[in-house]
Amino acid sequence: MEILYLSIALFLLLTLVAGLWRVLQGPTSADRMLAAQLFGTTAVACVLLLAQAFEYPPLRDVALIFALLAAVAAVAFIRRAWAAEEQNDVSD
Amino acid sequence: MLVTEILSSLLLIAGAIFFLAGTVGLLRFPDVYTRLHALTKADNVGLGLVVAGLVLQAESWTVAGKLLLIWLLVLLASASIAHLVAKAARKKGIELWK
Amino acid sequence: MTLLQLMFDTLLGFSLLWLAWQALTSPDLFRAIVLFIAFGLLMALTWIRLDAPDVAMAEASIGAGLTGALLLSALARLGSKNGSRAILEKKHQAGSMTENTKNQLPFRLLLMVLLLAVAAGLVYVVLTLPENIPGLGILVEENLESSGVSNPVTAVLLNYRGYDTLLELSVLLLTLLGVWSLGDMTKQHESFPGPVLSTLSRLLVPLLIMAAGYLLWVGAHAPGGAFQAGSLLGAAGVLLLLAGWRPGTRLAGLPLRISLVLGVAAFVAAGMVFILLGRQFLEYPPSFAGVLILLIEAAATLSIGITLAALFLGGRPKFSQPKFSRPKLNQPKSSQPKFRRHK
Amino acid sequence: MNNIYLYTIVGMGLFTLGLYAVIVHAHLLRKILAINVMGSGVFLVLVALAARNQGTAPDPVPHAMVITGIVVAVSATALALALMLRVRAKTGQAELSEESLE
Repeated sequence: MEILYLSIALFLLLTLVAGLWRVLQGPTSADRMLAAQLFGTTAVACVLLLAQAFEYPPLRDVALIFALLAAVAAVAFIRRAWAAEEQNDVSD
Repeated sequence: MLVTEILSSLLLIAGAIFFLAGTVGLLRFPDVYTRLHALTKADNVGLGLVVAGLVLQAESWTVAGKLLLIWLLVLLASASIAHLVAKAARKKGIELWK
Repeated sequence: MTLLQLMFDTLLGFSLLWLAWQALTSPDLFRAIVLFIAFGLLMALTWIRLDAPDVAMAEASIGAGLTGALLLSALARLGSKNGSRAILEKKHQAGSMTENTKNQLPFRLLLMVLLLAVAAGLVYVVLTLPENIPGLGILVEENLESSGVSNPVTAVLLNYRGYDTLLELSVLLLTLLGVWSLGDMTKQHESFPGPVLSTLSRLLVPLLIMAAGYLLWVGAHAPGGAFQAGSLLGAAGVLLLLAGWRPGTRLAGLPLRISLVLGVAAFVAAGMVFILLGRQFLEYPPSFAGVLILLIEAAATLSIGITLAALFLGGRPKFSQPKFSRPKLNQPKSSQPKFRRHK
Repeated sequence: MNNIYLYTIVGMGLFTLGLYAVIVHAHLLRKILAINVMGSGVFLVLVALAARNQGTAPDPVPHAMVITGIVVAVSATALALALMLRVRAKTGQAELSEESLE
């Protein structure tokens, strides 16, 4: 089973790295931020699998923190960075 | 191999496939709204299946509860963010792909 | 098994380097920040692989959460002054940089050579470090029983190297004083948060506070502790601020200041009491140490959380703003004068 | 273990990359990011070396240092960002130009 957990964790890391292409490509800032949101979820799954593979329960707390903070950066994006862009568009 | 092990392996693999589908959607779909659609599948179903697979292996009810809590938190975050991004994108006038 | 681990580590290591490179060279600042957030996520995975779950928790809440929010908010303020010119400037600058590169080729070459020398020196020093020296780990393990806690990292932070932690809390306080001395917080034009965001913050903030309490408690015997708990509290504060909440007159005065210095004050007080009882500064008697550490940690958690949230505000909170005088989230929509509705 | 040295080298690479970017880029926000990358590199080397003794638990002292380091780094970043916004408010730009160096 450990081999399955680790292979899936590795696979998830690969999908995360592939998703970076969307961050580089854009085109809008929302696309980039959404990719970062997906990375957060992928990281949660990855950490949970590692916790199971190494039989190390405290790692689940790390995943819990990831899950709790999944929204903070994205909310900052929507409320601040993107809102500022909007104002710029209006002023132009 | 126990039945639960086979079942949880299948769930984990299915979860990984959903993550793959989410990433492919993120890379291949044409605009921000369709990408949101792909993304929430990975968030909700992909992580849900992975969590379900791990819950079957959990050593106690507290562990299972914590895993479910993590999934619910990610659900809450991703659903809200998807809604907020889509709303903001509409307001900014990003057009729908036809 | 080991092959899989090696593949995981190699992929992670190369992704870290590649992400850092992309984040530091990307012409678009927003893209650089998103890449930096992803970098923080991967750093947290790296700490897990290096068997440092305490560090992974701190990185997960700060590197992947708070730093991103701070950078995005600063970018918004940077861009909002002169319209989108700031963003165009960046693109222009990136374009002109290639010209600069041509002009400054000798300089760049010299820089590359010097940096390669630095890197080679670092590699040489690290690879020639003696293997299998015991380090301080054994000392920590031997004295763990008298420290009052069973998580060695907490024992180091709050007991053996209490001086360091005390001074680090002071640094945190000093940076906040620095930010406050730069001026009052700027007025942000915020739209009405809307039902989804306020529901999200109403659900998440209590959970964040509970999780902070949980981490503070388990920190005595498992990964966790004051710094991780404090950064969760800080995230809760940031979320509240983003949802439109502002500290009112009553909160932003003395209560805010007291909670900011509480951590340092509790630490110093605990140290002083034991000086009077004929011990060294910050030397705790083993029988009290557990309780004492929990108390100091609780005070420190509160201070760290509130300091981080106040840092996010980016300036000294203004007191005389009648607009923000009622710090309540659960007012009915109709009686909410503090948000400007965007059409 | 091999991965210890892998991560040590990645850490030193991050430090060097960050140093390069601090020197080369004129924009202050980029300099702040670069300093953060440098810091992460240092943390990585510290924690990787803490785990290099095989068969024993990693040394907790560097872990404790890195935890406080991360918190101090984020507060220093906040101060740097506030300074950057102040520079921007005073001079109208957030970059170090040739003139401002003289």
